[in-house]
Amino acid sequence: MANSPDRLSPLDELAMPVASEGKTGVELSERLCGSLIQVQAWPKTITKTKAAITKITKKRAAVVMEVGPGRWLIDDDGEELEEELRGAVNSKMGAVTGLTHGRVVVGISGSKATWVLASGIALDFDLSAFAVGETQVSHHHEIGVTIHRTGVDSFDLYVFTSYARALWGWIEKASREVGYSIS
Amino acid sequence: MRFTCPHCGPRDHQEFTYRGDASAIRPDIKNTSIGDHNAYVFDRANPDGEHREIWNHTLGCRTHVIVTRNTVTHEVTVCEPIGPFKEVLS
Amino acid sequence: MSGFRLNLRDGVGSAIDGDKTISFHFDGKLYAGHEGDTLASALLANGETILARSFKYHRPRGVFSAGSEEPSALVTLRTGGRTEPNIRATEIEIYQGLEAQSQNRWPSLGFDAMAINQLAGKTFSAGFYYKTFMGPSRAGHKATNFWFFCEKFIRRAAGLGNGAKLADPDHYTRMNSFCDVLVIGGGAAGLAAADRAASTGAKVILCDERAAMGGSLNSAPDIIDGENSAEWAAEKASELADMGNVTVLPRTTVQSYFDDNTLLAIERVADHKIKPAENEPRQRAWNIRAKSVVIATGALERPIIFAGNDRPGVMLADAARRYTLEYATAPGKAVAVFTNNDTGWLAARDMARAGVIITAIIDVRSDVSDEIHAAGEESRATIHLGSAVVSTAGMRSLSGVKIANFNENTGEISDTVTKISCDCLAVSGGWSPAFHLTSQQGGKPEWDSELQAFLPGEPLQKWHGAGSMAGQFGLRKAFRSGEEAAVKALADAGLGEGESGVPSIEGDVIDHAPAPVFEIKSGGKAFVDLQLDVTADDVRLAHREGYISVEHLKRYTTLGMATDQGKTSNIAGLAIMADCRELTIPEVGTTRFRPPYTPVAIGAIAGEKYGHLAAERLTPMHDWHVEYGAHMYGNGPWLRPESYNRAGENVEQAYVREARTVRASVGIVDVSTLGKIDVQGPDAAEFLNRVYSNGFAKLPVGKARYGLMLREDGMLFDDGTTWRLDEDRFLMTTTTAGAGLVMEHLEYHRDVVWPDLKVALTSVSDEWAGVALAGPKSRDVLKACIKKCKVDDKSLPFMGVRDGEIDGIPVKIARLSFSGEMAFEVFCGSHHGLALWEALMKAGKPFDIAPYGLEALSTLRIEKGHVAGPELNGRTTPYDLGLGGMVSTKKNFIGSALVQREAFHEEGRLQLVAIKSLDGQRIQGGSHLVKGNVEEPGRSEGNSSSTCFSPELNCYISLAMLENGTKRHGEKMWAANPMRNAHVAVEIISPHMVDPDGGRMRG
Amino acid sequence: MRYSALAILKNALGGNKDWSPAWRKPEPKASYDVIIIGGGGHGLSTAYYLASVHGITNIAVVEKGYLGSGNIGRNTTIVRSNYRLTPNTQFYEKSMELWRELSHSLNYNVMFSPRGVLNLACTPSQMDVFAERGNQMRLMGVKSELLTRDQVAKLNPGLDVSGSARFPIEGGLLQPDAGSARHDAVAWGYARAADQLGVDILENTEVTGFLKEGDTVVGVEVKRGGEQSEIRAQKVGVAVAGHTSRVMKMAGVDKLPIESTVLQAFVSESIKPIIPNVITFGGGHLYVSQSDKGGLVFGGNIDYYNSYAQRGNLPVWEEVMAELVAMFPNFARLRLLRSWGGIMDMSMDGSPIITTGPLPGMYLNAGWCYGGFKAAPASGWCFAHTIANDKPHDLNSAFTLERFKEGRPIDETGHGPTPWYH
Repeated sequence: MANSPDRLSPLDELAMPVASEGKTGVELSERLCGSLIQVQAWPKTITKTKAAITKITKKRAAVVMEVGPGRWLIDDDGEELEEELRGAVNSKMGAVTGLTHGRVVVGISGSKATWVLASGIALDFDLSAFAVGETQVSHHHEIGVTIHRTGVDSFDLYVFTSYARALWGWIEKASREVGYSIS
Repeated sequence: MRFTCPHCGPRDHQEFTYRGDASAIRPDIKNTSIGDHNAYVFDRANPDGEHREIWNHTLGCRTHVIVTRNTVTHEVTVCEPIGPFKEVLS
Repeated sequence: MSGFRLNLRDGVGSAIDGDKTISFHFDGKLYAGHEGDTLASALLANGETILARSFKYHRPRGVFSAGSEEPSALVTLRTGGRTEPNIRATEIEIYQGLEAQSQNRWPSLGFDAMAINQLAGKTFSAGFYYKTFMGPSRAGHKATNFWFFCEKFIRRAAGLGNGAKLADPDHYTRMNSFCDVLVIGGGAAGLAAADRAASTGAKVILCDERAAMGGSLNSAPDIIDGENSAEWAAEKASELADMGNVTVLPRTTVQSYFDDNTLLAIERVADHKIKPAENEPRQRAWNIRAKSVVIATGALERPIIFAGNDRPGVMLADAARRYTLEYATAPGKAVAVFTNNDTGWLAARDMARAGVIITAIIDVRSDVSDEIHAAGEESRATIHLGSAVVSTAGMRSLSGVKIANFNENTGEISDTVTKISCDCLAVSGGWSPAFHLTSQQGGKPEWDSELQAFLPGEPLQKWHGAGSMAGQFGLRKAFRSGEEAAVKALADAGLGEGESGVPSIEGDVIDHAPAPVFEIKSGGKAFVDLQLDVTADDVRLAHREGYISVEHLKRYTTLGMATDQGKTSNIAGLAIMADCRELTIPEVGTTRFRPPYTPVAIGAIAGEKYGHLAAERLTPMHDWHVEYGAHMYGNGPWLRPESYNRAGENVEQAYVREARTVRASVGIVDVSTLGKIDVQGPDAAEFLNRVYSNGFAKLPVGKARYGLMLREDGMLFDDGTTWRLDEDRFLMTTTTAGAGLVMEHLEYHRDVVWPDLKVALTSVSDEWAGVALAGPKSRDVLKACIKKCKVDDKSLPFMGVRDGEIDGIPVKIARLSFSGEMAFEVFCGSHHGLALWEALMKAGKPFDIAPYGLEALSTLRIEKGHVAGPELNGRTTPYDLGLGGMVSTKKNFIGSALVQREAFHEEGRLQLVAIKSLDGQRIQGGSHLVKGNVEEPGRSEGNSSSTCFSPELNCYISLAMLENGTKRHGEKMWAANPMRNAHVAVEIISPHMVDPDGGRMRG
Repeated sequence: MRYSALAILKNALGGNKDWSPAWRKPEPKASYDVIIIGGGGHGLSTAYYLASVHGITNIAVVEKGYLGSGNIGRNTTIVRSNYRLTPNTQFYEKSMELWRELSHSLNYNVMFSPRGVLNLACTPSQMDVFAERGNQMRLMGVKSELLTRDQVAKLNPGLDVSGSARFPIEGGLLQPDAGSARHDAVAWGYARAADQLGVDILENTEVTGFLKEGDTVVGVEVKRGGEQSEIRAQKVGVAVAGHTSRVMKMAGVDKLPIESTVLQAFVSESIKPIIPNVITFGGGHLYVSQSDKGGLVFGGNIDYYNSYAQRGNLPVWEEVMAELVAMFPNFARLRLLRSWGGIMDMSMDGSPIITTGPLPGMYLNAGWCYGGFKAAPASGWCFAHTIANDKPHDLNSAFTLERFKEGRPIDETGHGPTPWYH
């Protein structure tokens, strides 16, 4: 694994850093996860599986997102997460699926972040409905997106790799009205 | 219309995919009766009024819900989970 | 009528800025107005009277209202791709450089040759077209042809303005919004509701269709909290806008009320400018989900119908008043008022106070209150009680009216008439609450006989009416009902009651109830629908001919079907029908209002999707394909290479070359678009065994199997290979097109049908990039680059699955063949997809590897007789396609019961065959198999499904579906394609045209 | 009174005082030979053909609202027969034949306008599918042409035919003599003609139950002006489209292969002629034409869920408008005037049912999905034949109620028994 060549994001060239001209309502960014692993517990093993996950993730800076009943998506910088989770969660407990290559993360932050997102996503971004640290699974047009709120005005959007350019296009277009930069 | 997904909370109905009348129950896997399968596939009460129907939250958590909805007024009275996680989500 | 600009002063000209002059063109002529003017107010102030022509008779039309209910003053705005026909001059705010044209006239607005239509007035009555143009009295197609001939001329005469010929250069956007309380309408009631709701900290959205909040406050003479009412409203609106929890949206019309309090509002972001600023949308669609709604949309004044009522200069009384007070524009030099209620009198007084000369007040009632009489006297008008306007005079616009004594109980008119000179007649026939939004939902309006108006009736959703929309007329009631509605809305949202802020009000106490007089029957053309020229006599004719239900009335006469949707005309039409039928108005009933409230730009509803219809899905190798000359082809959401045309090659030459390379050496194709589903869990094998028609329970680890899925009705659903990666773990592949549907199909059965099975289903279509290497040299290519895996026949047998590494990239290799050649599918993490592709291209270079596209892929599988999308068309069974052997009889699965039905096994079914061209002609797509020659082809016995030139057979071939086809190999038929002028001699052959015993792929 | 240009002139001179009602408003008799439930396009045409072709005139058409209050007055008025499967092609072509004669037969101008129906294709494979369909039509004697992109562009200058469009137009399938008609006029014309042949049209008369002797249907119970009464009949035909399940339930038929959904339709403001044909979009699901009054009349997919509400929801609005402006970017500033909904009787294969039964004395006409308007003449013609002869005509012999369970679907789209996808 360690020797594998660099991974290429579909946004590699699109998301080149750009400073905004004039006002900057949002700042956009793009990254790939070191690991992005989904764990699906069975109905009766949710607690046990969650504990197994926590044991592994607490020693790293991993982000654990609940994306369905007994289902978590875990984002970590390291590349070994899948192996570790597979070791900890056997098929009697649940299923481990690697999605590291299946998603690209689009970051959006700034005072107009919720304005830009709400132009395409039918979620209530009010903090009372979507708190910092929470994850919501929804869609931007026909593109499924997992949205993780990393701060009051900042979000990570986990988008399917094949749709990453399409989503980027939407977000960039919506950002023009408020001004944007790319970091 | 807005449905309350037992996992994700209230969402627009366009996040969900319609799967039809919840009263159509597939015969057991051991059942080989053509008549029973025909009834499951083709017979619909199609009521004007309360209708229990299955929707998949495809653009969300992808779990199924049974929505009780009035087909005349579109008023939704219940959104309940169905599937392996039924108890967990209830 | 000839209006003029009044002196601006306190309370006169509240909407305009007298210091800012704006110039604009109407029909090529230069005019000046003030900032804040509408096109209508500016043209009125410039003394213009005729702005438009009507639909049917091309009669001159002036300004009738001062808002979105306008039926008459329609113009075409802007030019080129921004051309907008049928814009209401009463709504458009003028901007520097505005260009507007009058429409539906030829050659000019002043002289319209089409006005000759009105000479034939009585023949052009309702139902005219239904009764004629049926052609010569000989049955047959000639009749149709005659109408078709006439229709061309009729169509040209109809319509209003011209649409743009060019694409709209502007863009649109959307905002998804959530709130506790949506307040619709920023008048007194709406401001009160928003204020009260906001006081609790609730999330509030306040919309108003006009540029400024305030509604009737902007022209009310009242003093609110010691201030001029317009100023009070402006301050209140800005106070609200400054609150963090309130969004105030001017120029925003709530157009449609959908289920579960989902509403569509359109914000006209830049329509008051010559064009949007850079990156600014023209309009924004607000999709609002509100926990509760306060509807404070006010009421619309309606006219009284009388002969000659369409003459420019006749306008609604409140409109005349608003032009005076908001726009400092006198609607005429001498204004008469004709009314059946008190508000007409107050309009006269308010106009007089602003300096407008009121010549007469004509009221159908024989008695009014002392206060109202005093108001009339203050206006210095002559007062005519118990009187009615019976006709109007004027060349093209109004110069005077005739009035007669009128008995409000019997409707009788005296013979003696009095002439009154006036260039504007301000008419008030009472007020109709604007409950359009609640009616859209199916709410049943209720008649209020006191107000002589329909009220919204019982709510079907969480909304609360306030102000005149709810029958609460007058400012005091508006404020009070606004707050009351807010309290109820707050309760819906689970919030407290908030604080009351009803201001003090000094002003008139107004009785809005009119006398129940809707029409003055004095003979002559009396117009009910001013835009479509529907007269009171048309309504009576509809009655005579039996079109008496309100819907028939509307549809037969077109009453209320114009661009104003009858906002000011509906009640009068109902009243006349009620009179004919000797029923009351509520007994006649009313039609349902349909969304939108006012016409909405189609681009605005499309929103951000204008110019951006659907997302494209791209594989990791997309850029490579484009760089190497592939023509990309839309395949559902995906873009895929059709063929990699070399210089001078057409598509056919390219795909034939590509396919030949595969058969001769090795080709490489991007199969990343295949659906891929991770199936895991202790019951995964059992689940697959129920899903596929063939057995999967005993598939060994490290092996793949081709599987068929049926629908429950026994028809073929999808196919693909599924790889067993581990005891409890499978990687399923599906067709590209079927991926989404298969996923939903599996999830449905897992969740709803067999929830006891422990199976996790995850789409991994995006996780894995896929490449297929096919051809006799494919193994050599792999050998040259693969590590950590052997690919000889023993180590990797046919249908085997192994892990390996290429150029440091972890891969999964499955030995599968779609082409019939030795072939491998190589999967890797999709962020490595391009690197893998390039590594294989490099390793394949010594073997003359060539990339191939969809066309070659299709050619290879056709030659092999593999079915794909065109054969899996939802009408075929496994037996039809020769796949009966894959229908297990030893287990039950989805479709196993119904696939056994007799009809699926009868004679005459279409079955899969192949055909080959016998005469060298191309078998083109869409051919049908017939027995006859080109002159008499006979009936279709089947059709070609997938066609290509076969490099292997060196002729044109096709897969085909043919009645009893399996038994007809060797038969000669014709592939008829009259649409493409082809009739090709073909032979029916077996679909397995290449290597039928499979030696090449197994070897 | 016969309608003609002369009659119009004469009446105009007389102040239009002498026109008589287009149809009577009779009181119901105690019994009829045939009762047709449903005063829409199909019910009225059935009555007309029973009277005019089969000589059965002792008929009542029972309509719960005003005549033509259902889908006949709520559709996008498209008339065509461009079908792929033989039972459909021949049935709809019969309808075309009747359409061509209709204004004359009824002495009522239904404004049938054969302006051409053009289906646009966005990929070469879609062109092949259209060729396959067009060839089927040709082989059955129906006119059809395959047009290139240039030919399509020439017919409709506003179309975005650029290769850069998300769904670039490849060409199209044209049925040159298909087109549109004035929907209400069809209902009124059939009503007037049937009335003149003696048919009683009973408006505002709601069927509340069936009279049965054993299993045999022998009449209906009705509510009329608040009063309940019974009307007996030898034969009772049901032609109530979206309300089929509701009405059949009263007869004791609890389940059918039909689900009701709402289809929305849209009309823009009137403008001068801008598109000559009826056009459908290949990159999605959209159909548009321009009415004689100048409004663009258009629609798209159904709202995908069971519904008896004559109104739909926002997602379909967005989808339909987006597709319309993708096809015609010059329409973006034209304005939507009005939208409405009709209740569609979606069958399990997307094709109709015209049959005897399912109970003795009863006849069923249903399953029109959203293609019922163009079918109205042939549907009535075949249903009349079926009722008069107690067996189907060849043209509707495939449209049985049993075909679904037997495994003989007539499935144009291939979507199978998921009615909301047809």
